[in-house]
Amino acid sequence: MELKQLYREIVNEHNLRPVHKGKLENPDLVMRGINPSCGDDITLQLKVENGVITDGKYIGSGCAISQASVDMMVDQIIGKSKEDAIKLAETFMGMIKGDITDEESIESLDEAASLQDVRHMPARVKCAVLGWHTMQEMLEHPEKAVDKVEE
Amino acid sequence: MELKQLYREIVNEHNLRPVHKGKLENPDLVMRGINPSCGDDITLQLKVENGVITDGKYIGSGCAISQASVDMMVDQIIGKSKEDAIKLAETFMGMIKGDITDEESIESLDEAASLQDVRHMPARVKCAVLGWHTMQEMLEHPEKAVDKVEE
Amino acid sequence: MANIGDYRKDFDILNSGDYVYFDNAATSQRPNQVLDAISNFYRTANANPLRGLYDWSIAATDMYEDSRRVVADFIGAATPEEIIFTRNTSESLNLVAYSYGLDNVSEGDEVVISVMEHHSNILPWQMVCRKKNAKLVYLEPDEEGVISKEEYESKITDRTKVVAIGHVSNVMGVTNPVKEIVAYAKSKGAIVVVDGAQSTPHMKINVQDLGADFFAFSGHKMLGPMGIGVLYGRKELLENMSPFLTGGEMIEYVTRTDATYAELPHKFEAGTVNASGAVGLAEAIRYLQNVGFEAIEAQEQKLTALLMEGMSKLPYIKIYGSKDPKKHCGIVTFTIDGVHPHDISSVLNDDHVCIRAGHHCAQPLMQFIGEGSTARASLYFYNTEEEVKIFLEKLAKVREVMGYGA
Amino acid sequence: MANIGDYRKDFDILNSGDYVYFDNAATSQRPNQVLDAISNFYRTANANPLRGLYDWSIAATDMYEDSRRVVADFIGAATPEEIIFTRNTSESLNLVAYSYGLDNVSEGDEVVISVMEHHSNILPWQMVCRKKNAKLVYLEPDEEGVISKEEYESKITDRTKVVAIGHVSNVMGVTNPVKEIVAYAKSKGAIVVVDGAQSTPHMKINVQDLGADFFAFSGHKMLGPMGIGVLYGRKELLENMSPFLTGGEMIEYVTRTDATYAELPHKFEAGTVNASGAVGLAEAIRYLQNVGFEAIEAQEQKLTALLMEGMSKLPYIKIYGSKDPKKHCGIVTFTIDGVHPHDISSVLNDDHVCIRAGHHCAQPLMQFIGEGSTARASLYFYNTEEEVKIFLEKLAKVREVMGYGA
Ligand SMILES: Cc1ncc(COP(=O)(O)O)c(C=O)c1O
Ligand SMILES: Cc1ncc(COP(=O)(O)O)c(C=O)c1O
Repeated sequence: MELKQLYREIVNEHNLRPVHKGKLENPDLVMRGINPSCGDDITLQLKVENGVITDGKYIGSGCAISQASVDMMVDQIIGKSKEDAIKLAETFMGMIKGDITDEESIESLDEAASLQDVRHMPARVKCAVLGWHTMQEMLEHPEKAVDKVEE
Repeated sequence: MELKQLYREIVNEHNLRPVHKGKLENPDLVMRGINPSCGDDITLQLKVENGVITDGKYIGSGCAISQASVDMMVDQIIGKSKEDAIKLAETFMGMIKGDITDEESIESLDEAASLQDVRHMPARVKCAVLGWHTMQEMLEHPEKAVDKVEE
Repeated sequence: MANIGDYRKDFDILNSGDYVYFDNAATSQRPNQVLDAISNFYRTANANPLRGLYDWSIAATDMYEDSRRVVADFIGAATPEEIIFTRNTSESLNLVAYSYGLDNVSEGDEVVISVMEHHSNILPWQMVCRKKNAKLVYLEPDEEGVISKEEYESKITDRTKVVAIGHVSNVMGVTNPVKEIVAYAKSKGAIVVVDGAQSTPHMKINVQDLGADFFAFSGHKMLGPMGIGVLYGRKELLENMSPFLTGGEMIEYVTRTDATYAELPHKFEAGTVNASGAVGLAEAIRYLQNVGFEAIEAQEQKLTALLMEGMSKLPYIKIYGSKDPKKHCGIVTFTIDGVHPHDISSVLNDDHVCIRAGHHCAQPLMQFIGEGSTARASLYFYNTEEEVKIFLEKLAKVREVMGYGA
Repeated sequence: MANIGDYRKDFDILNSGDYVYFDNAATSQRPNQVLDAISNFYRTANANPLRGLYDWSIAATDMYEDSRRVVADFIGAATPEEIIFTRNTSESLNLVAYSYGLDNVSEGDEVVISVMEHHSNILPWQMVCRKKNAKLVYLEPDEEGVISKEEYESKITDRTKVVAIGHVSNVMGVTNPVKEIVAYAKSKGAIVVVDGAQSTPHMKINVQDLGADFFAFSGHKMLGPMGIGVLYGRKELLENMSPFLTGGEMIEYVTRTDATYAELPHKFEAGTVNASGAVGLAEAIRYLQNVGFEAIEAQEQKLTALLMEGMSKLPYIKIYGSKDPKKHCGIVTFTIDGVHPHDISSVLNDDHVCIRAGHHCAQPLMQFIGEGSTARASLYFYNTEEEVKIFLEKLAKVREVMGYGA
């Protein structure tokens, strides 16, 4: 897909009218992720009950791809177990890096699969994976996360 | 002149059967000159009376061009005033560097004029001028010279 | 006199498709003459310079040292020995920081730089100040990017040992008053290091007229190859500095415990030199001299004026630096309301328009102007009015592509 | 399989006249493929790598990073991040001395090198030892140039922090027992830096098999362009080292007072990279791989045997190092009774035979063998039997030219 088309059909919607942007009341896990080279900066907040992600939101700023990607991600992991969410993150990052190409895996990403073509734009790969990487890090190493958003 | 011809016709004679090589009894001025890159190493010894160079010799080792050049030089400066010797050194170095090209000046160098073609061999320039440079330095800065050969 | 448009044919890459290359401040393109000079060196005279006693090595040495003379002339150095070949501006500035800075800056001293510096003229001085317990002082510009007289006269003091300043900012495009700063710094006993990476490609430089003690620039930003840069230093200073990189070619004697060093400029050029790079740079200089800096400036100013005029019609665009196109050195840095600079650049790339987006290796300046990132279009003399038109056309569509309606 | 002689047609300079080029240890010649790869980079993908979001910069980045992978594969590195592009071997070794040496060698420690080292592997360690009040210890070879087990086991001790050793001597041609030295040094807790400038062009290298902690080499000695070199370092070591040159490309965040650094390998590559140089080096590596090291070694050994056999018939010639031509890596260093090496080289040049004369940037070795200067003929796979014959013929006349009768 041409990049302009990707923006028009998918990215803009999430970037301009995000569903999960904002502050979460009493989050269990909070972690900030930054891309130094472009200044993308998100703070992901999750509620986790009995190993299941029950709610999630993010705040921050950055390019449309980073923002849209994290918005899609949150959409997708709410209701999933920690393990499934981590697996999705691995699939997503594998897809963007070009290591995972089988359709079935990619379809499991649902709407986020549309970011597949970012793999041809190495400089944007970091933008696309920022949210996913932060989520994985936070779930695998909860001890590195905090439990509220820094003011 | 082809280099091989220069060696055959002029340089070898001075290099293999030098006239002024050896130790001078009671020299007035002694100075060592070295070319780090090729290891040419000469020690020039002069006797100077009333501003006139009355005798000279050198010891040392190095390539044929350095040795022949200093041998010719000593030949030429014996009997000359310090000023004239310095002037010759300037002429010689000017010729080798290509700055002095007029025939009259070059002829004043007598046999040493034959080294003129060394100017096309930049790596050998230092060899050819070693003796001359040492002589000039010693006459212009007698305070830097010593009065006997180090053992 | 040749028409400025005639030079474009020498740049194969510019004629190979429909790309508009407006990232010249990052690196320029190279004309065939430069590429041919490099190949020609390898095909006819290739040997290790400086060491050999045979024809090829002598030829290689001559070509290398001739290149040094061409560079010396080009920037008005007093002698070729004041020209040291490095890899790029960054290495040149590191050399000064390590060899001059560490030996001449002491506890309590100050090093003055500006907030507009490229990281390559910041980090080496942070290192010096950290190691020496000295203070790093920042000059700040006004809105238009200008460092005022009051600003530098208040910050350069008797405690200042080094002033390190960019000649032209790679973000604002502004030319700093280097000559005046040098004069003032000298009166305070400080030496001045000028980062000429962005000025040298665009204007006639005379280091003696500027009064610079050190002047650094890169070949790749001025039609030369990658991998070759220059450090000019005043002979007297260079002579008293200890070497930086050590190894082959820069010595006189080496014993097991010690070494003495070769004369300038070799003292600062350790190991096998990049002779082909120097030869390519010299050819680039000849090319630029043939075009002529008057023609170069005229073309750049014309294009910049068109560019800024066109952009000023788009109300959601903000341009940084001076309002006067003549004061941009071909560099126009901007933002679009609501669109991240990386998205601008990506969208424009879809239309084959190449610009830069990001912090431009000048994060302290970004912090100062309060932007994490900006977009930058930068021109060179081989760019055309037609390209400016295409750029403006595509730029006007970016917000729409990003979902802001028509 | 191609005939080894077939490759010579790719080297324009070797076919351009009647010169016999036997100074390959100083720098090799480059095949057209390498020159074309460089031009091709500039003509199709030239942009500043690593920073751009547009096609050309992405292509330039890909070509640059692909080159890194080619190098990593070529020397058996575990990952491409372990490959740092530098200008040459000298810079690579300086990087290790400054960044690893200064931080890890302390007062009373020892650094062990050999008396056969090139100046580039001596001076940086003299600097470290001087600054740190450490002791520089020299390994000495026997007559044939061999460093014995007793020698290195007696000099590498618990006090040794760094062993820095040439893989192949550029004077003796001897291959040092690096793998054994590494194993012993490790048992004593020292790290080992290998100067591979003379080995990499001639034999298959596997840094992991050698066990080297650092391994340095130059592109220009192995068909690559000037201005590009490599430092391999074990990831774990590189990760813990502080940066050396600082500036653009090697940072993450920069504030007015501080900076954090980019990940490997960028942490050690400040400023605009020499992408064309890396691309040229990668092409050189592909060329060498295509020829194959078996064929390269076979040809070099055949020629060296012929050369040494011919020289041994001239009783006034002394050859240094091993009597076995196989142990010379194409390097034959010699002297002629009564003729200064510079005169040998100049006389041979009159016959268009190019060899080196001097101290070969190895003065401590010259002092050790008691010669101020020696002559050196050094071969590469593109040399021919015919050339060896011409060399021997001309060599046999040198003494006569120098006045020694027939
Ligand atoms: C053994 C050895 N080490 C180091 C070097 C230095 O290499 P470079 O001059 O490319 O830095 C050389 C070649 O000159 C060499 O032969
Ligand atoms: C003002 C300025 N200084 C320094 C540099 C660094 O130049 P290089 O990357 O060639 O070392 C640049 C370009 O990137 C620059 O624009």
